[in-house]
Amino acid sequence: MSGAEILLQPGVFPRLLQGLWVTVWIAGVSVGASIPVGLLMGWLMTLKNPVIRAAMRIYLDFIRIMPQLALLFLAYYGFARWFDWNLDATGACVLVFILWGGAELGDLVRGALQSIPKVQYESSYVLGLSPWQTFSRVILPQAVRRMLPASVNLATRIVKTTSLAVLLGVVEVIKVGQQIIDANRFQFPTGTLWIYGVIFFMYFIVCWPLSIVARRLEKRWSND
Amino acid sequence: MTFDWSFVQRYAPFFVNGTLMTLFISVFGILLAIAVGLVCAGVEIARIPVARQIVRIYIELSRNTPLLVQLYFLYFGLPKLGVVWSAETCAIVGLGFLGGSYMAEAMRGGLEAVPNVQRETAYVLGLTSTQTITRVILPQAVSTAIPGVVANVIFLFKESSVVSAIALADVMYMAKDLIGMYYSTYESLFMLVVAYLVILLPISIFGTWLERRFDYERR
Amino acid sequence: MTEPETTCKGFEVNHLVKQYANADKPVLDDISFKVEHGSVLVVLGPSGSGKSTLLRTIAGLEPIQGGTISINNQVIDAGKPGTERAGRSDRSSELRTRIGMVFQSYDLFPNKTVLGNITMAPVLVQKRDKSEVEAEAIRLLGRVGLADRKDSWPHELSGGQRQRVAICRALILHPEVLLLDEITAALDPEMVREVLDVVLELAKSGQTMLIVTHEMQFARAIADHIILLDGGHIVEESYDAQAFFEHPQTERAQQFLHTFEFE
Amino acid sequence: MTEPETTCKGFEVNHLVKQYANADKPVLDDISFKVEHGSVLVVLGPSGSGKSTLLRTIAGLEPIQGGTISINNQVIDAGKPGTERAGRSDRSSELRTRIGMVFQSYDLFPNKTVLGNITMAPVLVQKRDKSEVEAEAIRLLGRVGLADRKDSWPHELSGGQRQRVAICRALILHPEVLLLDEITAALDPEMVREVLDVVLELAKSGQTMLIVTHEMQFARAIADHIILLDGGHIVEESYDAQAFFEHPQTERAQQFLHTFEFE
Amino acid sequence: ACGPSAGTPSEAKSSDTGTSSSANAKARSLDEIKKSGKIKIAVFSDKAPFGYVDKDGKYQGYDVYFAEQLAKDLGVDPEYTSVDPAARVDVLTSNKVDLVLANFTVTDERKEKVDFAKPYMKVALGVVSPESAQITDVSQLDGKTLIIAKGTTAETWFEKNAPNVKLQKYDQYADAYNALLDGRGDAFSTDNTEVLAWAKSNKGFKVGITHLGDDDTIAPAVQKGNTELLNFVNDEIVKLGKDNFFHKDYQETLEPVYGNEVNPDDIVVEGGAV
Ligand SMILES: Nc1ncnc2c1ncn2[C@@H]1O[C@H](COP(=O)(O)OP(=O)(O)OP(=O)(O)O)[C@@H](O)[C@H]1O
Ligand SMILES: Nc1ncnc2c1ncn2[C@@H]1O[C@H](COP(=O)(O)OP(=O)(O)OP(=O)(O)O)[C@@H](O)[C@H]1O
Ligand SMILES: [Mg+2]
Ligand SMILES: [Mg+2]
Repeated sequence: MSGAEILLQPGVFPRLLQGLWVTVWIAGVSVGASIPVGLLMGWLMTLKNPVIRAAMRIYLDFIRIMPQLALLFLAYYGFARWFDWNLDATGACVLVFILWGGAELGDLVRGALQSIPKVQYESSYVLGLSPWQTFSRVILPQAVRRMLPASVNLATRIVKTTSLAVLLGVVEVIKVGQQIIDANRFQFPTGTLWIYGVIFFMYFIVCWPLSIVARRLEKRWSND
Repeated sequence: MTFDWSFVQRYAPFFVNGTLMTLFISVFGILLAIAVGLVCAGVEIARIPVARQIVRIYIELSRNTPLLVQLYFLYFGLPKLGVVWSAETCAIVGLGFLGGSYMAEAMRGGLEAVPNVQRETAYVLGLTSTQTITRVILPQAVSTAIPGVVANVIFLFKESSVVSAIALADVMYMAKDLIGMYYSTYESLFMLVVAYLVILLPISIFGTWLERRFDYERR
Repeated sequence: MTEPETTCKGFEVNHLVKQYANADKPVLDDISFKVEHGSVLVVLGPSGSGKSTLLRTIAGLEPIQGGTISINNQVIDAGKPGTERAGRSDRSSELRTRIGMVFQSYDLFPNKTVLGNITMAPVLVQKRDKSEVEAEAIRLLGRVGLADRKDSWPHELSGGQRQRVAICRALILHPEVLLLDEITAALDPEMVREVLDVVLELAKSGQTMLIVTHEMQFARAIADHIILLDGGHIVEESYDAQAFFEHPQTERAQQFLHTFEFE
Repeated sequence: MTEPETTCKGFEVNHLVKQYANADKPVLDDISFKVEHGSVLVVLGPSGSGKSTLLRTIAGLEPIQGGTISINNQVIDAGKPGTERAGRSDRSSELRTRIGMVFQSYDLFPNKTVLGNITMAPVLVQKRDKSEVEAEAIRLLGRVGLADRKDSWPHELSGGQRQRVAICRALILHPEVLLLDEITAALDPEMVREVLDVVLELAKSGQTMLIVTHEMQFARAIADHIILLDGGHIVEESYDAQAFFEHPQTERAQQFLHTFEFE
Repeated sequence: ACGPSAGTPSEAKSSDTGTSSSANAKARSLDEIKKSGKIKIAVFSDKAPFGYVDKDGKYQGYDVYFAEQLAKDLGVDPEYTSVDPAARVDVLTSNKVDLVLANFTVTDERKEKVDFAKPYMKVALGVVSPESAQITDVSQLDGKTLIIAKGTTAETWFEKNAPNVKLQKYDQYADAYNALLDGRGDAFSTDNTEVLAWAKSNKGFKVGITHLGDDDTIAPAVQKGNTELLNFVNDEIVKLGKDNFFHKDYQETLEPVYGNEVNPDDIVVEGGAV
């Protein structure tokens, strides 16, 4: 019997889509919340204060060196007990992705801010702009452009990494897939192949447009 | 709840084994990724007609899907087509499949960053095309590609933590196992963090050294 | 103010001292000169002699450690010793708009169109009416031959076009003095010409300017007044460009001018 | 070879035609000139007139669609129509070493020291003895005032120093003709001088050269022979630099030279 | 704000989101549960017929049947959280759920971490293997690979009592079964009820060992010290026992799978009395 028929079962696709929605929701919330966190982190990273500097360095390096899965476990099992912080699995995922996304985005913000030529600040000064006007009208818009392509790439990485949520028990697209595989394992023994195949392409369809956008932006803005 | 050092002592050997498994999978996976990356970068730079389109498609597929799903597909999906690979093979192939595209992009970036005037100068000086590639282009390409390649190596080491999902006994597997059996969450997570620091800190430091070593502008 | 007529209307620097942090001696050491209203001062000197530094201190971009800078007898910056590490001068926005500056690097804001670049400061800082400012911007663009490029983005312009826009951006604030620091150094010869023609035009219209340039032909043509900087001091000053270029008084000036001649 | 004395010893271009792919007309259209052995040709022309293209075709970097390029009457490249998309000329390594070229951008190999840059080609291509080559390299470095920098890395040098090393790298192959394409265009004035002094020195020592430059004073000082390119053609040619700069014959030349003069 | 949910309309994610923090990980009182109108229960979502999600995306199974009744008697709606076997202790200690009803075998180690209510089921371990290479005794497993799910009693038992068996551990039941189907191990061990049910519907597989280790009981679990809820659950079990509720549960959920091969009294525990 062809395993592909599993995909035609009533409810299979809608449920997978629902699962995908959870995936996208976690990624979306995480990316959304990472933006303010990242801006703040990025700003902190540009400060000269040695204590803040060192703290940010350690934070960033720790987040970079720890696998996301390890961070998820730390947040899910560790935090609740250490700090009496009651996070459900979804919450732990979102928290970790915000800490991670915030750190990576912060580094992008820092890089972008530091790459703005000094003469831009000087021109603004000479033209009489106030420091806030300089930052909001001149520096920030340029920094955003510079970091946007890399930030979109970061977003795809966050989407992909949501796949780890299943290992904490979040019922997202992979878990739904496993439930379907389990519920149909007598009728469709080869359903595994098809369900994982569909999930593979679902991720692809979410991430690919983002990759394309990132590449477009990079091309478009590389010349100025 | 207090921290149980004796538990850590008792189960540290498990984590040593887990670390070895992580190293085994990652090292071979990364070597495969580098090989795949070289081939793909070569195909793209040389603009080989059909192969180039295939490489593009491969890169898009690999970059835009999670390793966990790739592994599930290889491990649980392929047997339904009659292809049964061992968990180790799946993990290494999975890492190679994912990492290959990242490596390819880093290497292509390195090759493309060599200014055209370098090729022209080599031509005018009478160097043959082989001499131009080995003496002029590659050394410079390597220099620019290294930071990206090193970042990818660390990235792939980290990604390897998901192989525990296909029953490979890496460090992550050990941690989850001990939590599940003995509910020793603190101690297991502590050993997990230590294990990753032990693996990745030296690599990160070595990577920085390597970047410096090959940075002609800074050494 | 009811200053007697005899005092300087225009721009004046007195006993200016400027030292960078970690340096063992000042880059500018007791520099004094006046620029009459409507005249053009050309600052010459070898690389590293402090020409850019001089213009930057005048613009308020660098703190000064001694002396004063004044416009129409109003002191806008007075040196304080020990300020080597201080940031930019804390001049008011209004004061800053009275001195315009154009840099060597094409420093237009890449996130604004040509018109946006020119109109931003008058609208934000001088609170002028937007449509009036735009009308003036278009007039200025016409003067520098770029009337049709008002909606272009900086990256769509050649280097010469960008520098002309940068000049408009400075001019629209009606600065009492305009500082130009090697504005053609990064340009192709043809573009050099189109930019310098605009500057010559400005000089004729009576704009007070301080110009740093390596184009000797141009310097000779435009200068009402020349100073040659070296080792932190003014080594030669002249109000006659012809005379300066043909018969420099000091040995240092002869040597300097020789760099630009072959055989 | 027993060529009669009357034929040209030196370098010659005949009816050269060069068209880029996708262009509707040639950049260089029927260009012919000779450069006597030991003399210096300066190529002038506005931006985009094809000066760089001319030097690049001579160096073999661009395929040509018509005409011939020859050294000492030996044709080294002959045009073939329809080769717009072809790659570099397939000249032998030996032939390529007979023509040296230095580019505007500082094109030293960043992965080799100064000495490594200079000695690579003679050792690899001409199979010369390494120690002999190094000795000559050090001699050449001495000539351009860089004897003490042989072990430096390119990024440790100023732009002017890099260009002098690039000249040494070309000279060590003993090229019959040396092509210099705006080698000072990206340099500060003082560095311009130090590089051009080396080139003047070379001219005196009898090196055959083709030079593209925007430094008119320098062009006038060094040229034995001048061509002015425009619209794909040679619009004026002169064997008397003095006369060309003071009394250009064609209107185009007058107009071109005027770009470099003020008032 | 609520996270989105997938799989079932009846299942909603925990109502406190990731960033909101309660003062501590203390369990909710009965009153609080009633007031919120929802009781949070951890169940399996891929372990038919005890806890699984059916084709319509609804939670079903023996555990779920009981859970529905409990919630009804408490006057609230059940809110299910899908758990992996290994996570069952942690979801309680970190107060992610009020109650675990996920085929939770009572063991001494677990008793130290959570409080078990009276049992509603009893099991021993079983081992399922391909008919072609039947495993009928633990000694046959020496040097062979046994598939298990992490955090199950089977894992603990084999770790302790059969050091020569190579264990291949999966996070999820679905993965473990798939591994067995693909021939990645020689046998799979978990509660005998579970393997019996599975073998029945998978041709070519047979339960060679039906009874391994001690007879264990399965019971609901609550956070340690949450006596209020514990008492309520105990009272329920006693009360429901009077109506032979768990036999009815068996008929509804297990019988269609086990058929008449199994005697319900081997599995079902009524009124908490073993
Ligand atoms: N921010 C700084 N900190 C320390 N020293 C500086 C700084 N900027 C410039 N200097 C030093 O001050 C001296 C004068 O520099 P300045 O840029 O004013 O020279 P310049 O005359 O404009 O030279 P050029 O013709 O090369 O532009 C130089 O020795 C330079 O190294
Ligand atoms: N690779 C190329 N493909 C197509 N067209 C080209 C290419 N290189 C140059 N051109 C065109 O050929 C013409 C001549 O260019 P070239 O660089 O030779 O001019 P040039 O005289 O050296 O100018 P400049 O003084 O700016 O260096 C220009 O119109 C240019 O746009
Ligand atoms: Mg300067
Ligand atoms: Mg050119």
